[in-house]
Amino acid sequence: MLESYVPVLILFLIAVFIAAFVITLSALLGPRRSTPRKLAPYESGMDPVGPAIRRIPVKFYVVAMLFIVFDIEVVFFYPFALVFRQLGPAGLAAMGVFFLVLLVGFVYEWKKGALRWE
Amino acid sequence: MGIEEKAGNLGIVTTTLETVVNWGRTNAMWPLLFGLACCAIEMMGAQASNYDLSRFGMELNRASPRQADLMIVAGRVSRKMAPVVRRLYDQMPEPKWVIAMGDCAACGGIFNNYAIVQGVDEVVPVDVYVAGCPPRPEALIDGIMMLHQKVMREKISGKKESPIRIDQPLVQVK
Amino acid sequence: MDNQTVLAALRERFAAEILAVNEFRGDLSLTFTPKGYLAAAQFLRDDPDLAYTFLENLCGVDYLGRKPRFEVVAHLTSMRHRHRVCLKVGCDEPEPTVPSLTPLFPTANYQERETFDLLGIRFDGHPSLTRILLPDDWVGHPLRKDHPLGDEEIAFTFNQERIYARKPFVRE
Amino acid sequence: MTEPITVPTPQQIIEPAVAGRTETMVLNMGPHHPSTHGVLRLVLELDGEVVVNVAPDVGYLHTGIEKTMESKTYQKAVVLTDRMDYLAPLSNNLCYALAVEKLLDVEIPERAQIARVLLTELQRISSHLVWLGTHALDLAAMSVFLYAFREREQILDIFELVSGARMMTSYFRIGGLAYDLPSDFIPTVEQFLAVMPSRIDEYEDLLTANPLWLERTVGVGVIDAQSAIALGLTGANLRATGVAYDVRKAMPYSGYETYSFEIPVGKNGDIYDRYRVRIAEMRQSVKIVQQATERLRELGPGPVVTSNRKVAPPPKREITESMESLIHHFKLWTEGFKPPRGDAYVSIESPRGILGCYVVSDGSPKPWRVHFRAPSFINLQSLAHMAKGRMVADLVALIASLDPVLGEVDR
Repeated sequence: MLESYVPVLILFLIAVFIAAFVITLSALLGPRRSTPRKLAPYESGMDPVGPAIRRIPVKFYVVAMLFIVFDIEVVFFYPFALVFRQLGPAGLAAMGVFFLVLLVGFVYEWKKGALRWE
Repeated sequence: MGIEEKAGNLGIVTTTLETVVNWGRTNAMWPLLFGLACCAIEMMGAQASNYDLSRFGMELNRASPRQADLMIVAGRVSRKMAPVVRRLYDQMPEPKWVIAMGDCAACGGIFNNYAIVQGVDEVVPVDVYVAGCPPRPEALIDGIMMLHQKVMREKISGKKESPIRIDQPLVQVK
Repeated sequence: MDNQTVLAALRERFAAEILAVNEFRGDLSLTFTPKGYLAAAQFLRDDPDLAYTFLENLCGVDYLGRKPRFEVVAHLTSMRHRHRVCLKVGCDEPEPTVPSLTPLFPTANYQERETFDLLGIRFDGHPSLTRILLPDDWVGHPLRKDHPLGDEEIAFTFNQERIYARKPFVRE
Repeated sequence: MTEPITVPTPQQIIEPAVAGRTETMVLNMGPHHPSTHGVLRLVLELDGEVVVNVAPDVGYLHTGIEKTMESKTYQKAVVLTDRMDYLAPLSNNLCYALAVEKLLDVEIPERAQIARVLLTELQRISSHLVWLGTHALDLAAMSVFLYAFREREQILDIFELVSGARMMTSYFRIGGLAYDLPSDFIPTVEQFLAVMPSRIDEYEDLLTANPLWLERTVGVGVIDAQSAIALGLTGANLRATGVAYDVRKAMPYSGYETYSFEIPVGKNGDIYDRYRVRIAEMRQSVKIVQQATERLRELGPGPVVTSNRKVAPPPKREITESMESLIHHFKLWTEGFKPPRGDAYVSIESPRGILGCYVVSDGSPKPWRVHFRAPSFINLQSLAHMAKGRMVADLVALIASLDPVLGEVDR
């Protein structure tokens, strides 16, 4: 049963090999002339103002959380999409409940205004 | 270059590698998006549909110096802008070249006064000077092709060809 | 709305402050004392039927050799009457200061900062009078008549060795 | 004005940030930035994505043009005016030439007046095309940039036909034009006019009803008429707020009162209205150019330079014939003419706003003081007023809609 996965493995190995080869080649051959001025941070030609590490406003975290929630939901849809014909109406109902729960979450979040950015 | 410098001159091997490397560099030289004044409009004209710079592999105008190989100083450099030009030049990765586009970048042009750096070669080492105020897009393309010939002659040994100075006999481009 | 009506209105209120009136090529220009300059600008802007609400141009001029050496010129335009009047005010050498029009016309902000930057005329009442065009550590005011143009000698074949020896060509 | 209009300076933003007192992040949208239309540095005070305060820092292209002009004679200074607003060099020439001609009180022949109006309107179209191209490029519509420059090349060919140079033509001299119009000038312009209106329709189809474009421009960067006048905003930006003030109609110069054209006016002063006003201005300019070409055709050949030999050099062939014109020629080109003492201020409608030129003469052949009222320099003051509370992405669209040209800002 596993034989059918061998081509995928070979493809994966080739990809890893090519990536590694290119990176080591450029690491070996590339000239390294890093002067302090070259390593200075680039902020459109001027010196950066204020500390670099600072507190990120909370809006960014809210969006990150929402993304993770709905991304996982889509991940669950993929296997379902492959076999939803064999599952028949029972599978559809189960998936429907899963989708409805998340839909409630989405509507709540929309009305709460988490999507509005200002 | 890393390994070649250590390995030294292997005759036929390094020359072929040289041509390959130089060929690779000339045909995909990404300019830094660095327009200052009137020459920048002519440079935009050169990049747009009529005089298409994409034929020379300059499709992309990289905004950050980290990803650019060629700095086209298009326009007059004022005293307040000179340190910024120098900083951007330093922040570009190693195989880098500079084209001074226009009279103001080449020698201060018609503005011989307190505010303009008389020629950008006081700030960054320049490889090709393109004359004109502003130079026509064809003149800029001619400057770029001259730069390509110069890059094709570059040696692997890392000694960068010094910029052509007036008192040096002009190198005959074969 | 021509020069005579504006002149009459201004003479009526600021007779003491008007130092000189000049009509050159159809343009009316009045020279004021510093106090009258601010009051006249305020009056011209707020008067309902004059309505000079648009400050078009404000610049300084350096008349080296004349008694009040510097002069600030402001052009006020009335969009309704399509007429322009020019207010001038003189200020003298050691510390040229002129009342600032920025509280009346916010557009004068940059123009006064530029006049200060290039000519050294101070504007009291200006919210943030600092250099705008020149680098912050620049010494001197270039547009003054006694400031040299700062030009370099042009390199020809006969003097290029001397010039290029001094000129710092940047190496890698 | 609701809250007082303040124009912040970079120091006012940087000092508290360096002292570490503020929560907000200070960022340099600095001299080297892809979307600041030149070397404009904006010091941004950001709270996350929202712009709390923005202070333009100009001067990175300060060329000292006004100081250099004081050491040149009146004719030689025309070349310097070209390099100020390098998207509309002819408007600078026209403004300087009109100011000096007002000083000299000299009369310009009819043919030169019409040619000046025609070429300035062509220059307005080419400048608006560069604005449209870069504005669309800032909002990621790359194809509009390529189309806009295709049209611009046609206009530059006309300028090259007329004066030999594509951009820096220095074609308007004091007293008229530098050279006479070539014979095939009118057919070339008519060829361009036949094509241009359909091209403007193409741009309208591309952008006017484009939902992405509407999303990024409608209701963004709004300014009301009163604070626009207080901040000295001029040109298409002012007309977008509803104020119908155009110097070509208010104080007509070089024969504009005889042409029939309307002034496009917007309603609520946002970026979309500025876009509509500029596109409509391009159509009006095409109309003016059509009327001007018909007049040129009726007028036929004629003098393009004023007959007053004290001001304008006589034609070359006359020098060999009469001694007097040789003296004029020699006097003009060695020493230049001496205008009377006094000052003159003329303002014209350049593509960016009201461009004014204030010339002071002390009777010597060199101008005592020349000051240009640069519309972009003064329009930048209203950037902070419009950008407060918007997102950084809207700031990019806002800069593009103000259409600043940095050569003019930092003269």
